[in-house]
Amino acid sequence: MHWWLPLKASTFAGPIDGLFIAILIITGIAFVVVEAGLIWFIVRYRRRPGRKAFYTHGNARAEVIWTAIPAVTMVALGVISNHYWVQIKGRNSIPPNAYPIAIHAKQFEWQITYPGPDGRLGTADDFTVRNQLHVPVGQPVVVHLSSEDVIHSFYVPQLRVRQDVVPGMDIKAWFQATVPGDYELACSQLCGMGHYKMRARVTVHTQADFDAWMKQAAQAGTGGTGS
Amino acid sequence: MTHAAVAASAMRPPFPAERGVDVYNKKLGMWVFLGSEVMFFTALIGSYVILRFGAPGPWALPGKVLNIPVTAFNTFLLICSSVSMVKAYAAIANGDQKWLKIWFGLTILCGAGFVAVQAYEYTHLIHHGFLPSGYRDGSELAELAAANPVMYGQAVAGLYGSTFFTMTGFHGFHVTCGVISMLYLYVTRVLPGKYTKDDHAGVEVVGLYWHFVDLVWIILFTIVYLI
Amino acid sequence: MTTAAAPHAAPHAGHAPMGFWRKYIFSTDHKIIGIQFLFVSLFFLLVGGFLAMQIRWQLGFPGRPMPGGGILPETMAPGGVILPEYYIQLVTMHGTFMVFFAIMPLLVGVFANFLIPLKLGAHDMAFPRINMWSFWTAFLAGMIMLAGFFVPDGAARAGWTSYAPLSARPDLSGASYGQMLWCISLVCLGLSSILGSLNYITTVINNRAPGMTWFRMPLSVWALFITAILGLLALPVLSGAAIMLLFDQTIGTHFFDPAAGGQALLWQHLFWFFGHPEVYILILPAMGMVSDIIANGSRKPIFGYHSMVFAIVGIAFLGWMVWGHHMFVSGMNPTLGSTFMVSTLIIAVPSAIKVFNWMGTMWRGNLHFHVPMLNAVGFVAMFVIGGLSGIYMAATPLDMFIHDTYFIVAHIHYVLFGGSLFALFGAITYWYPKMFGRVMSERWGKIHFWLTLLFYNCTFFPMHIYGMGGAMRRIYDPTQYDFLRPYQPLNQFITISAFLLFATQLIFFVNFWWSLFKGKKAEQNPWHDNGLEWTLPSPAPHGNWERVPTVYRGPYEFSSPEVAEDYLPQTRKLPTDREPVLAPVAGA
Amino acid sequence: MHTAQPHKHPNYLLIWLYLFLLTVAELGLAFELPISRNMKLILLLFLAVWKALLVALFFMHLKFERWNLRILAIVPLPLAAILILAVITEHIW
Ligand code: HEA
Ligand code: HEA
Ligand code: CUA
Ligand SMILES: [Cu+2]
Repeated sequence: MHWWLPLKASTFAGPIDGLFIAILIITGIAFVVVEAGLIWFIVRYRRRPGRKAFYTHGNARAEVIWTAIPAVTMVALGVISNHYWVQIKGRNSIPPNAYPIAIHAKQFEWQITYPGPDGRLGTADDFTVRNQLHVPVGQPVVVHLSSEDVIHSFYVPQLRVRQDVVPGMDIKAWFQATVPGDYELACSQLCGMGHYKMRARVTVHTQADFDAWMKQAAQAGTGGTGS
Repeated sequence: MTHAAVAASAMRPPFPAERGVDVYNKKLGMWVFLGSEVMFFTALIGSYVILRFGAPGPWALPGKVLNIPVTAFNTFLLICSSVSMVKAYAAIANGDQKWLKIWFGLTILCGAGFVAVQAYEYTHLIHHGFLPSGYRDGSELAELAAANPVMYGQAVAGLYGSTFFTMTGFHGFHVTCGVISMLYLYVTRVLPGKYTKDDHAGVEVVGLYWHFVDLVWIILFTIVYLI
Repeated sequence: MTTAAAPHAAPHAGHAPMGFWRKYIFSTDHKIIGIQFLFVSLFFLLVGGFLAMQIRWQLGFPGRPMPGGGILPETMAPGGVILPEYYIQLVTMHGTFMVFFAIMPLLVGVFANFLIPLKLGAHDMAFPRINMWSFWTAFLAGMIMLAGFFVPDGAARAGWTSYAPLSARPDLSGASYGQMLWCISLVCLGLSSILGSLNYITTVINNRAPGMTWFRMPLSVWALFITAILGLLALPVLSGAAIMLLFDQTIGTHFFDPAAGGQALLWQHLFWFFGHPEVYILILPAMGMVSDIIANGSRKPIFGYHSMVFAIVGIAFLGWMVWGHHMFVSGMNPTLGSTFMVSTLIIAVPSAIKVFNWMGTMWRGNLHFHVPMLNAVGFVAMFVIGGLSGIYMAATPLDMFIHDTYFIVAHIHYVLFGGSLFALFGAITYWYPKMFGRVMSERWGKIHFWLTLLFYNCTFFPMHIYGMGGAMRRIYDPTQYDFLRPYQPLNQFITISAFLLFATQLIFFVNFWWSLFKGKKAEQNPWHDNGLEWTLPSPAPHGNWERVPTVYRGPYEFSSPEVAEDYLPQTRKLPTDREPVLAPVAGA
Repeated sequence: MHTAQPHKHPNYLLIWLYLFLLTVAELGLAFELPISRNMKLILLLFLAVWKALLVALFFMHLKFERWNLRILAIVPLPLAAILILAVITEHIW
């Protein structure tokens, strides 16, 4: 069991985990201030007979301070987050050289169409496999997401990437894996009673392995390596 | 009783109140209720606007499916009922029982007329094959649409039917509720002469509702029938 | 210009003794209606709790027969083993019952009804009969929702958010009648809330006692008033959306059906446009009542009363502009996402004002830890955790990772249990004497509080870690995933804590019922509070006041140097107090 | 005694005439005209809002009410606008 975020296996992991830690620090400070303050007050000011509380209706200066500090922090956080958000999901964020893969989700499986040896989708050498996502390491990959029936969600925790797959919409999402290995693609949007087992295996290959796999899978054709 | 005393006993909440917005409870309550009605129609009209804006094809041209002259007549009826409503209110505000009865009665008649015309419109449309789900297969409209897909908005007939029937249907429902409650007031309060120069909250409050329903229709007529 | 010499002695001769039915069932008395809401929504809280226990059993011990589960029909849990389709029903109905039928009516139905007239010095709500209907439609809505479990194919199973098109298509979700009942029930509930809100708003605006100016209203009333506005304007949107969904299911419309040009995201926009104001409906009244209780327990005026009011208004106002934070990865325009992120983050500011002002209130107080105060401080401590976890999700890139994971589930429960429910435990204990004329047991109240605090944190805190690991929500069997299997011991720990948490709630249950019949008789003002309701006998009589009281000051004058004792009721006239000027009320 | 200062009733029949004429104008716009579709749309919406305002201000007496009731009446409108505008941007980006 991990006590922390999962393995960082994509270029998104850096900013996202960094943001996580930054927010952890900000909220950690707020948390400690509040909880420690509460405990201190609880101990220090608990009722003693004969004592009267300090009669005051407030203090404008104090209130301005504790309004301004969160306000400034939040705006700064917003600006930083937006910087990464634009890189991850922004309109022009998808790298032009990204390797395209089409993923069609349906209750309850992932149909993954590879561009085949020519590297282009929509050509004759495309082939489709079920529940097996293979991507090369170090290369941006763009997934074209479509859905047959209801909303699903494309989620690979180690790659820190998630995108809902909405019927009637063509949505693209991109990522760039950095660590070869086996991961799991989870459907993370409730899509019916089989939602819990709508998973696919994700294999991040080295480029050489990927090419080899591609060659072999393209020969086997549609569903060749499906399970 | 003096004028002021009558007003006090009849109109005030039965207890002294802090100065609120200076209107009596029922009227304030009606305005507040109308606020929620605005949001209800926002959900319906907003969905229509959004669906139409994002529709995958052109909407049917005005007048192709819907009968504009009949509806224009209906609009006219509703405007008339609104003016007769306000005349009824002005009459009783001057203590004029006779004209209250006349104008109030006219309002009910116009309102009922509106519902009747709408019922006629619906049966007519359904007969020709326009349903909440779109054009009925094999119906007259379906054939026309097949011949003129653009003019009849064939690609989005389903959305057309859904939004048309839901919006006008709920408006019609509101009119019907209004007619029923006005009829109730007419029999129990107007005819027996229970409203007076100083006590006619019922007329004013039901009037507010009625004008609101008219106002919604003004918007609906424009965006559903004419655009 | 008349003075407070009330022009009207309460015309209450009309309140002849009534039979049982008129008095307790079809009552128009706001206090009875509040109490009706209390019983019914506590029942639904219990239902929601039972459902949660089944969820937890399945998650801790997937595939094992649930103790006592054998009594469930084959379609739900054959041999006590929960089926996947039953599991989603459990999650859906747990969320739905807790949000719509437990917490919302507990906060608004019970306390808006009970407190607004009492705290403002009115005889009743502005429209008592509408008020009665508001209760009965809510009751009907709850029954319709509950009926879902007993129809063919079972209850709704698209999550409490009912995302279309799953919810719109029986062939895809597997639930036909259940999903329709969900829609019908929420339309009824919407109607009930609108009727209620209309009453609360009118009453607050128009029916305040002489001298009860806007800025002398207790924060609980302020919060309930603003909540009523949120309810008034948010629920019709849900009703409208639910009606469209119902039409999609029944008469073949295509609002949310992408195949015919409908938009799946439209549902989400409408739902969350309602849904986010809804979560503030679920917290603002709690914040208001906690403010009252903390001032009382600290024996100090609330710190920064005006900014507390503006913070409530600010939260409510901003609450309308953040709904998109539930949809960052839904396929929504990412630029819109940026806007929603900023507005969401800004909400931390008014929330900060509230939290720090509560602390300011306790600072140099004379803290008196009666059970309501304990729960109120527990509220502050726990709500902060939930609120701060909201910041993680508000940051869009991070939300891409933690959206729809147990991190969200942890957030939900920290704000809703740690927030709303703790406040409710406090508020119920606090106003119990005024409702029933008896006091709840102090000792058992304390035991209940400490055990709840412990088991609650053991249950929900680990969910943050589980969510950080990437564990998805609404998953029937997490052991399906290799990367989740190592977390199973954690899940079992959560489950056991949850059972203990539930068991602890039975203390509250017993305390509640026992005190109802055997509790210590309450004095008129057991907490030495300043509010108007404490000038009435316990329980408060029908019609409240013979003669409406006059108000001379705000509600938080504790430890005022002007008097010897440490509280100064709002109605007590000191020699320096002037009679309020009462403007004549306009007639029709 | 309707409001604190009872107002004079406006000439309702005149407003009725206004509404009638505006409706006729709207109908005229529904025909094929030598103006662009967008122009037509704007004109139609303008006329609709005009009519709605007439009803609200005169028939519902908003013109003669105190400012706080007027505020109460328009509170929902910005919310409605926020919802529709935000969702529509979805299709423009
Ligand atoms: C009572 C209910 C309640 C409340 C009050 C809140 C309050 C907040 N919520 Fe929460 N939320 C829910 C109930 C609630 N939420 C529910 C039920 C869901 C899930 C729905 C579903 O999908 O099923 C949800 C989901 C949810 C999401 C969507 C997550 C996702 O699905 O991906 C987000 C994202 O931004 C969010 C954010 C926030 C924020 C920023 C606040 C803020 O209002 C919190 C502000 C408070 C504080 C910040 C703490 C106090 C302040 C200080 C101590 C000052 C110092 C602080 C700083 C400097 C940071 N919430
Ligand atoms: C107010 C809201 C509320 C409350 C109190 C709770 C309470 C609990 N919740 Fe719930 N939960 C939600 C709101 C709430 N939840 C929502 C909105 C969701 C999302 C649903 C969705 O995804 O669609 C959710 C989802 C959710 C999940 C995620 C399921 C999944 O995604 O697969 C889990 C899992 O552990 C869970 C567990 C629990 C547990 C163990 C409790 C325990 O705290 C329960 C303890 C028991 C009680 C609180 C009952 C006590 C009873 C009384 C005190 C009554 C006394 C009666 C009288 C005196 C008459 N909840
Ligand atoms: Cu597909 Cu969940
Ligand atoms: Cu939210």
